[in-house]
Amino acid sequence: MSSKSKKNKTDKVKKNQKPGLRKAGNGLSPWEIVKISRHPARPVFQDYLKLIFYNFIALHGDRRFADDPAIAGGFAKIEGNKIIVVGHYKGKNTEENIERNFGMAKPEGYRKALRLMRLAERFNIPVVTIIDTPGAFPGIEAEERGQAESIAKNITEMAKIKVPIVAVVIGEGGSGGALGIGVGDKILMLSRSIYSVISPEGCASILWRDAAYAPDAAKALNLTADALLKLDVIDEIIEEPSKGAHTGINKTAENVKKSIIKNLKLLSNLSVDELLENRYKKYSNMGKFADKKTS
Amino acid sequence: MSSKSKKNKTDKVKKNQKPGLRKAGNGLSPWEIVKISRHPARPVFQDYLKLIFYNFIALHGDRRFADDPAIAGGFAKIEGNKIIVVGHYKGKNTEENIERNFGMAKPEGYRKALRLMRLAERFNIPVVTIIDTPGAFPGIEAEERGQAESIAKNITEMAKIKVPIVAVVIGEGGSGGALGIGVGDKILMLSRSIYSVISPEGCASILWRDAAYAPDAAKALNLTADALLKLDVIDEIIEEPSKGAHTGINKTAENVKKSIIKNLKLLSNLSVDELLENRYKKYSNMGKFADKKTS
Amino acid sequence: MAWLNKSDTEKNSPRKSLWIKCKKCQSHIFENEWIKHLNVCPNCNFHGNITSGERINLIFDKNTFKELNSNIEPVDSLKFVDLKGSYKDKFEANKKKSGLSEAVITGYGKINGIDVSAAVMDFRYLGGSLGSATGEKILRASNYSYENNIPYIVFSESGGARMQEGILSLMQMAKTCSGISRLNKKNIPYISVLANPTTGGVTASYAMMGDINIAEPFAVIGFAGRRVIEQTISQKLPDDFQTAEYLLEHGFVDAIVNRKDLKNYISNILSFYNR
Amino acid sequence: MAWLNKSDTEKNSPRKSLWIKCKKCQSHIFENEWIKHLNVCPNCNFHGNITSGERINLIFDKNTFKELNSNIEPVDSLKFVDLKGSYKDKFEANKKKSGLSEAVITGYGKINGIDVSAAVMDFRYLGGSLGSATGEKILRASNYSYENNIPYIVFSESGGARMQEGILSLMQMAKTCSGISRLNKKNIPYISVLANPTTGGVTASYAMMGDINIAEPFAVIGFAGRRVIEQTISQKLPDDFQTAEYLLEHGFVDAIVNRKDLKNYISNILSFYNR
Ligand SMILES: [Zn+2]
Ligand SMILES: [Zn+2]
Repeated sequence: MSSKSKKNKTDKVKKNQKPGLRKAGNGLSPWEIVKISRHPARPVFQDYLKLIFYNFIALHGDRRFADDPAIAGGFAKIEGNKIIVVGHYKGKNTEENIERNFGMAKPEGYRKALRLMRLAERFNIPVVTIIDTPGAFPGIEAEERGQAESIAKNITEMAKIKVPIVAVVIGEGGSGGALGIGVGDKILMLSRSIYSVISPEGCASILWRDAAYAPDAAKALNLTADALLKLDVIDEIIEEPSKGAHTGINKTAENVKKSIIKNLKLLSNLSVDELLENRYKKYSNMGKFADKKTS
Repeated sequence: MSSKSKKNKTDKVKKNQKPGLRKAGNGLSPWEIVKISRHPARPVFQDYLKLIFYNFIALHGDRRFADDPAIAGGFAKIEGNKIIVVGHYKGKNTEENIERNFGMAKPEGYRKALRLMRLAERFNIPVVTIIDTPGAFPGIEAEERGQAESIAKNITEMAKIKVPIVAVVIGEGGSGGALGIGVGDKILMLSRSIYSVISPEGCASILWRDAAYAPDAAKALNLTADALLKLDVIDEIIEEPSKGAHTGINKTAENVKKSIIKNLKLLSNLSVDELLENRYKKYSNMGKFADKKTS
Repeated sequence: MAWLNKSDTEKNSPRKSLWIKCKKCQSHIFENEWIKHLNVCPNCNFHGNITSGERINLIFDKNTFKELNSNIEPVDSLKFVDLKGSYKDKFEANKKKSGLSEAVITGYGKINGIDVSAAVMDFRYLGGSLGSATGEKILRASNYSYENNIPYIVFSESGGARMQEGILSLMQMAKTCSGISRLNKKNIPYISVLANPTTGGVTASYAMMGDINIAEPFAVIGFAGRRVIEQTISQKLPDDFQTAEYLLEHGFVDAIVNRKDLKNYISNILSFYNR
Repeated sequence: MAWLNKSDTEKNSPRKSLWIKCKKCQSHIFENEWIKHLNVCPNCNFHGNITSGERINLIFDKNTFKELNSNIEPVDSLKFVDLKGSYKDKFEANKKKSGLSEAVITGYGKINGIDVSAAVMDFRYLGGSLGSATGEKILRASNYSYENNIPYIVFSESGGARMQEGILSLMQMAKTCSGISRLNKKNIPYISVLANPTTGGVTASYAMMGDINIAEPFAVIGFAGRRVIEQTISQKLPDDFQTAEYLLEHGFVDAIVNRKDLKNYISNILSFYNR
């Protein structure tokens, strides 16, 4: 079932998405895409909250320690569909960014996200997550309150959430901080967004011993949407203008909306058992390795 | 089923426990019993850990914030039975008491307790809780990390734990701080222990406007084991020496052990559905009220 | 509106006065103005107590609320007597004064057309304290949700457990939560609304267990009493300690909602329930 | 024992030396003494790395451990090249040097007579990093537990996700945790043992998800790297930051257990499993 739908997806991609996919890589280096994904004018979660979601009811708190402003979420509607939406919340300017910690969540943020996803289960409505973070916050208080535990817990629990989960990478998909709300049935990505195990700068400073090699690292890491689609990590690329979503916000938002709706519809046909079985199969198939016995 | 077993229990109590029950109240005022329940030499959880439990493996932490030394717990055996034991951990002297916060738990203590009870579910072994606390810790950090939430959560979740829970009040059963680990299928109480909605001093200072009226409040509150048995709040009184457990520690521990074993056996005959249904019925029957329509 | 005199105005202000003194900003508000604003201070937005009847009128569609279990009343099972007399005398006097037979009204009704079961606490009756009859009514109300598969809402306004019932009042925490536990298992939404004050055993049981917790502005919400904590730490607590705003910051309530917006806020949330 | 030279002794100490310098207390320990103490410093109890083979010998009953899926090996699917060359060259060199084909050995065996499935990480191979083949083996090992209803144990010793596999290494966090999630649903116990170091994506996935988390003394366990955090806060971190002892205090590990006691500790816990 999973492999069949995977095949369907791949076919569809080949038919419909290839041009966009090619355009995505066309003329832009991975490093240029990194820069677009971080562009200060790039639309962030609250832009989409205005443009494609409505009736948003923000819910707060992890019921344990705090309400983390770096992650927002609550009930919302999208084209008539009732959902829970949860996402990283970058600011639109320096002041907001400081308040929102640049979208870098602490454990309480991940725990709030999980609470809201369980609320979606209670209300029997799907979850849409919006990913846009440089990474989980690397600070003392985050470590001491269990940054690792909170991400691990979310990844483990998201595998069991009994409603559809659609994750959309709209900007920076920064490592574990992104994955902490990123275990979905469908992973969608804007064509100028990135998703990576480590920032290009971080990778460069370790493997090249100099952060200035970030462009090389960006290339090596395969962090662009088209690279990730080829690796079977994401399910669909959402078109945005060649120079970035900020040069065509409304059109981009419309594309994001269409893609979310399309995928919610696909998932709504599944029983809970099929949904969870497919989700398990999706993640159990992640990665490329050699089987020396059979090869 | 529940009412039948309740009847059986009451019959048994009438037959076997009445003498002890009478002795418990005999010659001692509630206030004297309060003082015995708090006697500095009174055996505490760690004494029972030595005397009746063995193979104790202490487990730590709430996986969220801290390990609260005011609550201890882990795997243990009692007369061949594998269990998870969780209890308030008073110190044996001032130094230990300061370290253990006098057995006054913070939210992380209740959350650890809940984690361990869920572990009992995973391992399919019963839970024994040992209650001995002046109350939940009334401090800023406890409030700010959700003392109320942590107790409420435990009470709610204990109603669902799919293994038998036996709670034993060995000293002070202090209000919500006791109840936070006290929602059991069977509630046992040492004859010189207390269990109360508020400390006699607290009650006196509110209703008598003077804490010196604590002895009056102690009487009014019906906080002794024999009063609580009559109110159908506890299931069994465990005998201890008239002057208190500290005057006969080994014998008291032996009685506690026997009572725990007896009740674990009773509960082990139930299916999970029966167990949870009985537990629900037990708590749904708590309290005395008038039904003006029917009376 | 005699109760206003006790709960929301200075006790020593003469009854004949048509002015209400706001507990928070100390402004004197003309009584009509105060009532027109749903007992909310027009100056500082402090939300004063409202009666269960007023709350029901405010939240439920006209003539849809049907009370259940009004026949459940307290008994003085401990024959509790303190300095001021017996518990029995006290609750009978409270009944006379407030016209209520318990600190909670329970029943079912419609909120913008959505069926719910609800419990509405009333601070006038023994400070909204949780006794056996209170707990029984609250459990029955959650069971009504359970049996009819409709959402459950509790409006809390309570000083906590009712001491005069001793341990029986403490056990109501477990009793009411065993009802919430059943709703959880059946995935029936439960919304808890916390008004000023919600403290002690009520906060440490059903009031904090909402799938969604909503607080009214400036409501005091906490477990241990302010004085008890100040004794423990031997210092004064900050002003905002245990307020709705403090709880929002610390992650325990989802939203702070003005009374006038509460009905639509709740029905908006319930409109997302998809079963 | 060539690997000791790399991972537990100063790199610039000459190989011919029979002395091991303890990373923690800097004592020079005679190599035989060090090995006799299971690579634990007899002076300060610092627990150095041990190989997966040594770990297996230490934990499993003699000749009971049977390796599975040793045929799963990495591929350089990204054709990743950094300053020092290709990923392919790197893992092939690591294989040659360590004799391992991945950073984890998986299989099943008996611990004091109790059947378990296990994954044992090995720091020698690419710093115990989590790549696709690592993740595949770890998932298969948890599935072996799932299918045979026996407890699952992972011994972690890892620098985190394997950058050279890019996003695929990140996805191994979700992959391995999807296995843990299935064990949870079936109520099969999972014990995680965290040795020095366990960091990054390994900590933020299966290593932190044990029903019981056990750490070795002084093990460094954390998510973000020490240097990254120091850059963020522009100050030095305390010495005990991200140690096993720190994690115990903050509630993330159940116990710190000396290597010599680990086998019995684990089998004691498993003896409580009652299904
Ligand atoms: Zn005012
Ligand atoms: Zn040393």
